[in-house]
Parts: sequence; C-alpha cells; structure tokens
Amino acid sequence: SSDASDGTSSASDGKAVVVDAASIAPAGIVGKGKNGEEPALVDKLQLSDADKKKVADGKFSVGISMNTMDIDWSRLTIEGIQKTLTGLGVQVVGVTDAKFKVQQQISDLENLITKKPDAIISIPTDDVATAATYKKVAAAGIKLIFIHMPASGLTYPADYQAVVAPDNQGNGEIAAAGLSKYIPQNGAAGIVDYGVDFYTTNQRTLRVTEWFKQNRPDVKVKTVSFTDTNAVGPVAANFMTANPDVKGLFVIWDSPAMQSVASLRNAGVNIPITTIDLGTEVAVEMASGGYIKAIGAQQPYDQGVAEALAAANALIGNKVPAWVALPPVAVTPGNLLKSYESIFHTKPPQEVLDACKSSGICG
Amino acid sequence: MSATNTRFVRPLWSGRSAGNFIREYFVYIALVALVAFFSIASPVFFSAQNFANVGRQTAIVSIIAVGVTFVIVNAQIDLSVGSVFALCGMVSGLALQYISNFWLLGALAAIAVGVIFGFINGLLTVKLGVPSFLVTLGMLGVARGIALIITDTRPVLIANRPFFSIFGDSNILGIPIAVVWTVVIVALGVIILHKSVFGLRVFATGGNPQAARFTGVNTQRTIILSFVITGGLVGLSSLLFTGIAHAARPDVGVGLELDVIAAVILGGVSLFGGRGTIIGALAGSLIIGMMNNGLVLMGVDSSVQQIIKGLIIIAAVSLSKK
Amino acid sequence: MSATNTRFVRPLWSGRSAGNFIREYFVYIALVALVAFFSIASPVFFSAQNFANVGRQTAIVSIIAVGVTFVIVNAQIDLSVGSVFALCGMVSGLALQYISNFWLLGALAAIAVGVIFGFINGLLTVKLGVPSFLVTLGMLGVARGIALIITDTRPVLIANRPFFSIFGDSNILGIPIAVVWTVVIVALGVIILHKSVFGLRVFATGGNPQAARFTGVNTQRTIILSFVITGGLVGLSSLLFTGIAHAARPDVGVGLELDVIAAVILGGVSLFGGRGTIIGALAGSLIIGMMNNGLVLMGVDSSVQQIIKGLIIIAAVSLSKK
Amino acid sequence: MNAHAEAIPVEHPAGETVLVAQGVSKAFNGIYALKDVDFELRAGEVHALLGPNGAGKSTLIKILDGVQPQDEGTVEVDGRERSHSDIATVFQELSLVPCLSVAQNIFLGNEIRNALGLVQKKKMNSIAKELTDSLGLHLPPEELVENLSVASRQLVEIAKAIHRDARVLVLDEPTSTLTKADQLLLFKSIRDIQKSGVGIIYVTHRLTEVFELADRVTIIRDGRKVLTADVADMEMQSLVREITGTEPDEPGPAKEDFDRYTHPELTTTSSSGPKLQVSSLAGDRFSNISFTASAGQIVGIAGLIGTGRTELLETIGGVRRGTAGEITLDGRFVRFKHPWEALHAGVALVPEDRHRSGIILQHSIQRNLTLAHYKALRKGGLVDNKAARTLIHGLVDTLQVKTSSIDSPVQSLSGGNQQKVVFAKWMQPGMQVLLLDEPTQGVDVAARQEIYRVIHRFAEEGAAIVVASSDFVELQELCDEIYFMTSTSMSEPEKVTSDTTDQYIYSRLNERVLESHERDQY
Ligand SMILES: Nc1ncnc2c1ncn2[C@@H]1O[C@H](COP(=O)(O)OP(=O)(O)OP(=O)(O)O)[C@@H](O)[C@H]1O
Ligand SMILES: Nc1ncnc2c1ncn2[C@@H]1O[C@H](COP(=O)(O)OP(=O)(O)OP(=O)(O)O)[C@@H](O)[C@H]1O
Ligand SMILES: [Mg+2]
Ligand SMILES: [Mg+2]
Repeated sequence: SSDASDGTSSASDGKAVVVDAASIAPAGIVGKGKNGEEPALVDKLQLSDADKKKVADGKFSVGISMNTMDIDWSRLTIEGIQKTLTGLGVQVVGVTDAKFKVQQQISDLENLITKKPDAIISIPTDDVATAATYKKVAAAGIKLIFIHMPASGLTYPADYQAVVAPDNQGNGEIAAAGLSKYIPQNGAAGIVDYGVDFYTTNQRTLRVTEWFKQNRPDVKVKTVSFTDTNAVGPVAANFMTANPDVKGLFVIWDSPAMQSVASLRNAGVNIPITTIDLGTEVAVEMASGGYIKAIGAQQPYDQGVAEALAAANALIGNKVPAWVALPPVAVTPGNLLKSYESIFHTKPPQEVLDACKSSGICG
Repeated sequence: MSATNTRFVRPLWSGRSAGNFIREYFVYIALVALVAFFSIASPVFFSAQNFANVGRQTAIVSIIAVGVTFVIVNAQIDLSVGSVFALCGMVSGLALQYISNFWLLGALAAIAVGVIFGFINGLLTVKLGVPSFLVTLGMLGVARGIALIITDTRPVLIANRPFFSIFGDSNILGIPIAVVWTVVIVALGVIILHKSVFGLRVFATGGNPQAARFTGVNTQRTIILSFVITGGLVGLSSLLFTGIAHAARPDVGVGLELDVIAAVILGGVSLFGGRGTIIGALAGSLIIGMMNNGLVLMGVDSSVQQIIKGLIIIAAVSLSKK
Repeated sequence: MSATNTRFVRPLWSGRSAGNFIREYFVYIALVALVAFFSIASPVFFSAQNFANVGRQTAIVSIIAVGVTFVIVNAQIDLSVGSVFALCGMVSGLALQYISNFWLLGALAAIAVGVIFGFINGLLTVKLGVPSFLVTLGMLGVARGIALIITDTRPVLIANRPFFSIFGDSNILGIPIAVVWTVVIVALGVIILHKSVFGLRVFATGGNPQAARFTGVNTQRTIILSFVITGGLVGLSSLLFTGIAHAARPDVGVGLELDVIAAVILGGVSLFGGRGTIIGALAGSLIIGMMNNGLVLMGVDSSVQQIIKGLIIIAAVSLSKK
Repeated sequence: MNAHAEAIPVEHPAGETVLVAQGVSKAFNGIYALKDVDFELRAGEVHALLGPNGAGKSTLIKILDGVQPQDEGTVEVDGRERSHSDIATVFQELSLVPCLSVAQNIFLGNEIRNALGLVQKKKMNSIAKELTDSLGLHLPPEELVENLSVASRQLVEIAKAIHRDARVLVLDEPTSTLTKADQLLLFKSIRDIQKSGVGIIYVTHRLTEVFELADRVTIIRDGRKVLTADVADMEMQSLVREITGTEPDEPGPAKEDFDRYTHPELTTTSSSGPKLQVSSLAGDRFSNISFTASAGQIVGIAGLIGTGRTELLETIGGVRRGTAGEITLDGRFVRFKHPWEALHAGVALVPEDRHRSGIILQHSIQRNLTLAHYKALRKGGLVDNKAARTLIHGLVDTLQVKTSSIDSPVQSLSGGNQQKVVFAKWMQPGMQVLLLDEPTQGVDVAARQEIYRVIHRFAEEGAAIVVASSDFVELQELCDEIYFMTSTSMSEPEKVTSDTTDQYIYSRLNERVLESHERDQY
C-alpha cells in the first residue's frame, strides 16, 4: 500500500519530502482482535429510538476504570464516553486512574464494584494480571466493556460484552510507511520502543518491523527501548550518538516522541520522527515543520462514543460484536488541521494554528 | 550506616519523646476520623464488603511495612522492596510452571528469593559499611532487571487452585485470606519487635549503634536479620499479589517502597531509627489505603485526590504536635 | 608540639571520618573509571559532542542536587521536588501564555512557585515539628495535583525564542547553556555551603541541632532557607526543561526526587545530616548520567542496563571503604 | 577571647551585682525541677552552685542562659532583661557540633566574616589555636570535634565559652573528666577572667574544687534553694551535710533487692593466679602496657589526658583491636574481637563517653537497662516484662536515680542520674572483670559512696576491677593499688595509703612523663 522508491529519491533531506496522508494510510483494518476476532465497525452499535428509551428508563449507572488519566488520549476517551452516556440518561459514577499500576487497578475495580454500577468500561493496565479481578466484575453481574483489549481468559459474551479498540497494527503501518519515505536506499531506521511487554505497544512495534520486512527489506531496523517513561529523551539522544547512520525514528507513542524531539533538538540532531497518537504537542511540532512527520492516530473521542454505545447496548441486552475496531487516521502536515478537528471534536488550539501559519505547510 | 551516634544530643525541649507518644496516638485518631468522614460522605463505605476491600488492598503494603519497620527502627532503609516483590513473584510463577505445580513450592520460591535479597542487602550494608540507601537502591535496579530479563518482560501465568485459595481469593469466617495473613504477620511483628530480646536489640541498634555494641549487641547481625525479615515478608506479599492476579508480572511494585515507607513514617516510626511501633505502621498503611478507597467511592477526580491525600498526610502528622 | 599528634583518635570500628574522606575521593575515582571504561567500550563516547549531551542530560538533576544537598546536610529531606518541578513549569508556561510572553516573566514565575513551595515545606517542617519526609510527601501530592488540574492535564506550549536561548538550546563558547547554568549554580552552591557563615550553620544544624541552638544559631531559619534554596533551584531547572521541550507538561518529573537523592547520597552526603559536599553531589549526578549515557551507547538492553547500573552504584560506594 | 590577654582593663568593679534571678520555677510534666529559686551573682566572683544529682542546677543554668524558658520568675543582667550575648555557658551535656572543626565550633554563631559574608577561616583558626593552647589543649584547630576524647571536647567547650567574652560565664561541671593537670590550667584561666570583672557560676561535684576556687556557694536541693554563703564560712563537713540533707555517716537505704540479684550466681573461680593479666599490650595510642588485677582487687590506672587509658580499657573489652601483647583471663589467653564476646566471658566495660557509648538517650530507663540485663529477664526469646520492672526498680532505688518513672527517657534525667543508669547496666551477676572508665563522672557525693559500695561488693564476690579515673581523689578512695600510665609505659603497682593524695598522684605522673620524654630523647 505504499511506494518505497517514491520516498527514497530525496530522503536524506527531510524537508524535501512531502508525505501524502493517503499514500500511507492502510485500506481498512489491518489487525485482528486479541483472540483472532474479525473487526466490526462502529455502525453496528447504533441505537434505535426504542432502545434509547429503554436505556433512559433503566436509570443505569456506569463506572470507568482507566490505566492513566495523565494524557490527552484518556481525557478525550472519557469525554466521548461521558457526553454520550449523559445524552442517553446514563450516570457515570466514577472514573478511576490506575497510574499504570496493576495493583492499583485491581483496587480500583474492587472499589467500583462496591458502588454497584450496572456496567464498567475499562482499559486493562495489563491483560493478564487483572483478569481475575475482571472476572469478579462479571461475577457481580456487572456488564463489562473493554477498551483496547479484553483481559485474558475472559469469554465473550459471558464475561464481557464488547471490546472497542483502535487498529493498533494499522497505526503501526502508518508510522512505518511514513517513516519509510525518509529512509534512503539501504539506510537504517530506528525504533524507540517501550521495553515492557504490553499488548498495545507490542502490536504497534510488531507491525512496524513487519512492514519494513515486507516493503523495505533494504532498510536496517535498529531498536532501543526504555522502561522509564519519563526519561526517554536522553535514551533517544544517546541512541542517535551511537547510531549516526539512523535516518529516521519511530517512537512508540506521542509523549516519548516529544521527549525525544526535545533532546535531539538540543543535541543538534535533526531527524524525521513518526509516532502514534495525536496529542497537542506533536500537533504543534508537526505544524511548525518540526521533527514529527507522520502520525498514526487513534480516534479516542469516537472510541469513547463507541464504548458508551456498546455499554448502552449491553445494558439493554443487545448483543454487541466481540471486537469493534476504529480505523486509524494517517496524519501528516497536509491534513493536520482537518484531522485534529475530527479527532478532538474541537477546533485546533491557537498554538497549532499559529504554527501552521508561520510554516505554511498545513493543508 | 547511621551517624546518630555522632549526634551527641537530640533536641530536649522539643518534647520529642512526649510528642512521639502523642503522635502515635494521633495516627489512630486520624484513622478513626477518616472512617467517620468517609462513612458520612459515601453511603457504601461503611460496609463489611468495603472493609474487606480495604483490608485486601492494604495487605501488601501492611505486611511489607512490618518488615520495613524493623529496618527503619534499625536506622536503615530498604528501597528495593518493590523490585524484589516483582522478582519474587516471577520466580515463584516460573517454579510453579517449570518445576512442579505444587503450591508450597511456589510459596517457598518467593520467600526464598526475598530472604536472599534481604540477606544480600543486609550483608552489603554492614560488611561494606555503606549506607543502606545506596545498597538497596542498587539492588532495586538489580532485582528489577533480573525480573524483566528472565521472561523477556513477559508475564507468567499461574493456574493452581490451592495456591489461589491460600494466598488469594478465599475467605476464613468471611474474612479475606489476605486480611488473615496481615493479622498474623502484624501479630508476629508486634511480638518480635516489642516483646522479644531481638526487638530490644533492634531498637538499641537504631537508637545508638555504638552504645548498643558496648552493651554487647551484635548490631551487624541485628541489621542483617531485619533485612532478611523484610525480604521474607516481601516474598510472602508477592504471593498475595500473584494469588489474586493469577499471574506474575515483572513490572509490578514500581514505587511500592515509597508507599511502604510513607505508611511506616506516617505511623510514627522515626527515619533516624530507634523509635516506632508495628501497630503505628499498620495504622499508617490503613490511613493511606482508606484514603485511596474512600476518595474513589466519593467519585473524586484523580488529580484532586492527590491534593487531598497530600493535605491529609500533612494534617494527620501536624495534628500530632499539639 | 609533640603532644599535638598524640591527641587524635581514630573513631571506633567504622573509621567514620577517614572513611568519609576516602568515600568522597572514591566517587571521583568511580567517575574517572566510568569515563575510561566507556571510552574504551564505545567509540563515540569520548567526544565533545557526547560530553555536551551528558552535561545537558544531567543538568536538571545536578542543579536540584545542589539544593537538596543543603536540605540533606540539614538532616531534612525533600520528596516534593519532582512534583514542584512540574508545577513550576506549568505556571511559567501559563504566565507566558496568558499574562505576557516576556521571557523574564516566565522565569520569575517558575522560580517564585519553587520558592513558595520550598518556603511552605520549610515552614511546616519547623513550625509543626513534623518530619520533613511527610511534609514533603504531602506536598508532592499537592503540587502534582495542582499541576494536573490547572489545565486539566493538558500541556502548555511555549513559543518564545529568547526564553529558549536563555534556558534551552543555545551554546556559549560551544558549551550548552544548560551546562553553563549547572556550573554557575554549583559554584554558587560551593561558596554558600562551604565558605559562607550560612553554610557553616547548615552543617551545625544538621550535625547537632541542639548545640547549634544553644549557641544562638537560628536553626529554624537555616532549615527554611535550605528548602527555599531547593525550591528556587527546582524552579530554575524546570526552565531548563521547558526551554528544550518548548512546552510544559503536568506529568513530568515523576520520580525525579529519587534520582536527585540518589545522586546526592552517592556523592557522599549523609542522610543523617551534618556531612557532605556540593562537588560530591555533582559527581554523584554525573556518575548516574554517565551510566545512562554510556550504556545506551554500548547498546545494552534496557533491562540489563538496570542491573548494571545497580551493580555500579553498589561497587562505587563499596570501594569507598578501604 | 580575652582569657589569654594580659592587661584587660577592669570594666566592672568587683562586688557589683551582675545577674539577678528571682522566683524562678520550672516544671517538667507537672513535676517541679525548680521551685521559687532566687539567685544573685556578683561581678568578679566565682559562685559555686552545688546540690545532689537532679537538684535542678543544670535546669537553673539553662534558664539563666535563656535556652530553656522558665515557667515563672525573672532573670536580669545589669538591671535589664538578659540577652543571649550576656551569658556564655558550658553546658553539662556537651553541646558541640561533631562534624565541625574545633575552630568552627568555637566560633559558631560568632563567626568572623568578610564583607561578602564569607568565613575568614585562617583568622578563626589562629585565634582558636591561641585559645586552646592557653587551656593546655594542643590541637590543630582544623581537627573535627567528633575525633576528640570527652576531656578534649570539654576543653573545646570551655574555650568556646571563654571566647564569647560575656558578662557572665557559666561552667556546668567543666572538670567532670579532666585530670588535675587540666584542672589547674582551667583554674588559671578562670582567675584571669575573674579579674576582668566577669561573674562566674561554677557547678561541680568535686567538692575540693569549691575551696580552691569559689568565693561564694549556693546549694539547691529538690529544686529549692537551701542556702547561699561565703565559702570562707563553710567547711567540707557542713558542705556535704547541706548538699545531701543528711548527716554524712547516716546509712543509705537498704540494698537487699540488688544484693539478692547478684549474690547467688556470682561464681568465684578459685584460681590462684591473677584474674586479668595484661602483658606488653599495644594498641591505638598506647604501647608496652602490662598490669594485673586479681580476683577481689580494685586496681586504679592514673594518667594524664591522652595517655590512652580509655583505649587500653576498650582494647581489653573487645571494642578495639590490639596490635601486640597478650591478655589472659583466669590464665587463659583471650582476644575479644567484639564487646559481646567480652561480655560473654564476663568482662564488662563502663565507657567514659556516656552519650556515645553508654546509653541510648531517647530510650527509657527500662529499655536501656533491660538491654543489658536481658539474660536474667528472658523467657524463651521474650522479655519478662514484670520481672524487668521489679529488677529495674531495685537498681534505680539502689543508686538513688532521681526520676519520676522508669519509663522516662534517659535524656530527661540530670547528668549525674544518667551516669548512674550507665553504671546500673553492669550491676549484674556473672561479672568476672569490670573495666570502669570514669565511673562516677558527675555523680553526687552520696551516690558516689553507693557506687563505691557496689564496686567493693563485686570485688568481694571475686571480680577483678580496673578503674581509670581522672579524679585522683577517687582513685585514692576506691583502689587497692594504683598504676601510673604514660602512653608508652606502665609503672609498677603502688599500694594505696593515706599518703596517696591527689597531689601525690599528680606529681608522680609528671615525673613519669618527664622520664619518658628523656627516654625518648636518648
Ligand atoms: N590527644 C587526644 N585528643 C583527643 N582525644 C584523644 C586524644 N588521645 C586520645 N584521645 C581519645 O580520647 C579518649 C580517651 O583516651 P585518652 O588517650 O585520652 O586516654 P585517657 O587517659 O582515658 O584520657 P581521658 O582522660 O581523656 O579519658 C579515647 O577515645 C581516645 O581515643
Ligand atoms: N527535659 C526534661 N524533661 C523532663 N525532666 C527533666 C528535663 N530536664 C530536667 N529534668 C528533670 O529536672 C530535674 C533537675 O535536673 P537537672 O539536670 O537540673 O539536675 P542537676 O542538678 O543538674 O543534676 P546533676 O548534678 O545530675 O547534673 C531532674 O529531676 C530531671 O530529671
Ligand atoms: Mg546537671
Ligand atoms: Mg579516658
């Protein structure tokens, strides 16, 4: 789905390459569900007017258990869920933040169960170690909607009623294809990976390496990983010192990507970077013609809407598909403003607009 | 190693000792006040089920806090508990998976790893005469690194019913098994620290190591043993985690050391050694666990929770000074 | 005159003061050994560009370490630096965005926030007579919570060239500006802690607070001022962060306190107060930064890195004995 | 600062009142330490403040100095409220900063600084050197205080107070670990200061010093003033009577409890040879030391500051390693590597530095004593709390430790009472050898007699006792034999008789020091 030779011609100078979003976006959903499910699309979740009335009459309540609340992604997801549920007359009784700690999430879920909501929407901090606790949710007769992935060993639809997820592999493909345009023939690309086994990030890296193998076998892919999510900048900068042949980086998500940008800029290394997830910072960086060249973006707000709808369906006994996937959005400077608006459901902030204006590269 | 012996005199008139008594007292008052407040603020708080939750959620911190109380009363510190916690779980899971799926093996493996790391921590601290802050900081990295490497960061699944019953999700007379373990360990801790000759030596070693030696205390052995106790309890509590998670993960327990130390200090144990109680440490752990639970039940936003928790900690200890 | 020499004593067992001297010495040896080792192990290590990287990467920890050295020599501790770091950055960014995009305003805002939090830390510690461990643990939560709430967890973007030049990415005579700031702050720290009357009183307060008070030293003021210095330096270093990130984020600096304390202790500063040097703390910070840099250059796996770093810390301090 | 300067103009005529305290009261936890005490100090006088342990002397001093607030009463200097700079005090519990140098300690709070606020190190060092030299303390001013012996620290403390150059100089038991030699130098300095019109308050339990130095004396007992009088009007007998509140020969309280505790278990090994024999021992700071102590014998070791008596005892007790020589216990060679090994063999050391090595200040009396007496108190691995309380009440009564409860932290006790607790740790059965380093420092006359009685009792039971004391009067009173020690030699033992006065011991020591210097020269 991408033309490698197209990118190699002028690859060594980042500015000369203009990546067209369409040329790196996969056609449709690339990945499968964690248990091999085929993707279903969001339309499957629409509620009829009769359904909506049933939902409103049910006076339902929903709890939400997140792995983190510190990033744009979680904020948007919650916004999508909350707006939709409120519109349907469902009450949100609590949003918990596990701060990426399994133990904390186990406690959070137990505490949510105590509040006896009718459904819980949750992203597992870890799909394995929280599984037993999710079983307790199911055992308590609470409907369970997963974000991103189901916990291991739970069965659909007995234990959980739906998974709403982005196409992680598709996002990985966008990042790989975008990066590929900047890597010269027989050059090297770098991956700044998360050094801990985690389903979502694994899916992304998996697809990036596979994509290069399939489409750019000439490129040598080198990897460096980090375990401290707060100290990625130095890792990236040091990696570049050790590997000056690397001509572009894929960084596993947006916050480490921006940490890398800061350190690299400071070290005087100018190199194209692609990543996954559209946050405001990467948006500004991209808009100003900076390091970030292409982004495989999730649609967290729409995901939130879909999760709310899935919950509503489950609450009134409608069957929901096992794996609802949202297609990835390929974001490049050319479609940045449009993408931002569609993903965030608000106008891009002034900083992004200003950056676009002065760089003149936004579409 | 501590330098307390070079500090000839502690402030006299700050009423340290009297204040300390009142401080311990206030931790319990703070605990009761929190229970009262949350009971009013949230209708579901004051229930057997929710107290069982709090008990389960605080078990790991409470049990490790018992060990760390020994260490801190000794005027030492242990920063490695979180990493060793992860490693104990991993080794235990692997033992069950690859050697024999017999629950006792898993239990012994976890405790053995904890004890070994505790022993190394203690030995390096006393033999090299190096501050335990650095020794255990080093071991923090070592244990975490090993935990991550042995399975290349993958979790280890455990499928062993008796194991889950003994450490995880069963109840005894309606009391969660984790709470039963907590009570047993706290009781043992109280007896050993506050009633035994060894406990007396722990206080002496932390209170004034040189005077303790002059009085015939083998301070090195005391310190090593305290680290070993902590290690063993870290191993035990890793079982309580794998018992409910049904899996071991190499990245769990990050920052656990700070939770434990915070609980212990909040419970009135002095970082400078020589004073503190096991029950105080338990109260500290319960206060922190209660806050986590109650604020979630009240539906408080997670950022606001952090502010409130911070203020409660400051308030709880500041009340302790008249 | 002959009497003079016979009147010294070697302290019992530990060889405390002599050992301490050697310990400081060994931190520098460890530093040199690391440089030598990495220079051999990685062809790109020994270069001006890479040293500039190391300098930049350690600047934040080094600068805060200067302040924390004051605090720890005072026998206090500051756990809030990581959170206050985030809050300083946020307030500075917001000031630039909403009040006036004049670099000095942003700088003053960050430093003011740091100073205010330092002052609160110090004041609560001395006035409530509460362990600073708990006060600053509480403030850790408060500052982080506020940082997250003020923009509802959103980052604040900064667009201000002079600001970036002064705190971020410019060079002076080829030396990165962050390194220049580090050198200035370390030099000031050395003068204030080791040459000034105030510094002497910091040591006295940490070494024997009662004696210091009996002699008319205002130990409370000394402690408060040390926290204020730390706060100000946290503010400054938050500028060095926003200066290169071109944005302030509310979730940065998590765990920064432990990095800083580790550097300071590694540098031979005693957690029990009364001893330590600014230069030692700097060396400690450089050792940690050097390890982070060198191991990545060597292409060591991140899990293995943790093990090696742990072992190096233990080795570095254990060599210090004998 | 002026102690060593010669021609100081007399600023205040002697006899004029400098300090007046009126109606001073102070209570701790509801118990009076001082009750309605009046005190008055004149310029140029040395005013001895006396009283039994726990009488309230140190408390009064802290109130006069202002470091501790009084509950009631007023303190005035020169007719106005006293300020911090009026009074310079040497507190009983040494208050130096261990991690700072001698000079830094002397100048703490009073540093010489330049215009930039930076410390003038060189200047401070040279002034500090002059000062310490004048007190006979020949130390490099850059030496860290933590490396000093108790006696040296005491001198540094005195130098620090003298340097303050205040209207009033207060010395709370400055000589408790000083030998005659240092005491004489100190007295010379005090007289110099006295001449400049400074009023001096002097606390001591060595009553002979009162007659050598003081002009007037005030005695307090149980927190109340008993009397103020001219020293010329007093004599030793009446002084002792006023301090103790009893006739000197009156028997103390019954000691049955304690005697029953030690008596049955004391195993007198019936060896013919000496119990403890030390031959050609060398260690930190001393070498070539030989002496013996037989069962039932109390042996004194006299030496000047810095001769290494403390190190000698610590080496025998397993605290330090010897470098050469032999030690035998009941004829068997021993080399203890740790104090617990020594204690196991029945060799106990009462250390000189009570705050560093003797007790755990923040712990209660009970906890401190239980730690030492655990053998008699343990049941299984646990401590029998009831037995512990009974035993400890017995010990506290025997030594007349003044405290409201055995649960009080030791730091709330007066200095002398703390010392009694240190001694009480080793009042236990099974002791073969007691190594006593300044065992009665700061202890009042009555309790001192009690400690002597206990020591004799141990001797009677067959223990060998070695006493190192800088109080030569004590050596005479307590010991059967005395050895004279320099850092490189030990004399033959001399029997103690009525001729072995402190003056005699002092001159014998000076002779030996000279001898050894001469030996060194040739
Ligand atoms: N010159 C000195 N200055 C300071 N301290 C010393 C000196 N010499 C020895 N010390 C230390 O003082 C303590 C007492 O030993 P010292 O050699 O003074 O024997 P001593 O005869 O017992 O003297 P003291 O009367 O001071 O106890 C020991 O801890 C010893 O290490
Ligand atoms: N901080 C304190 N807390 C409680 N009690 C105290 C405190 N300080 C002193 N006391 C008590 O006050 C009384 C007087 O003590 P003080 O130290 O003044 O006696 P002293 O006359 O100096 O005795 P000594 O001769 O033993 O030094 C004692 O009973 C002591 O226990
Ligand atoms: Mg006294
Ligand atoms: Mg001595």
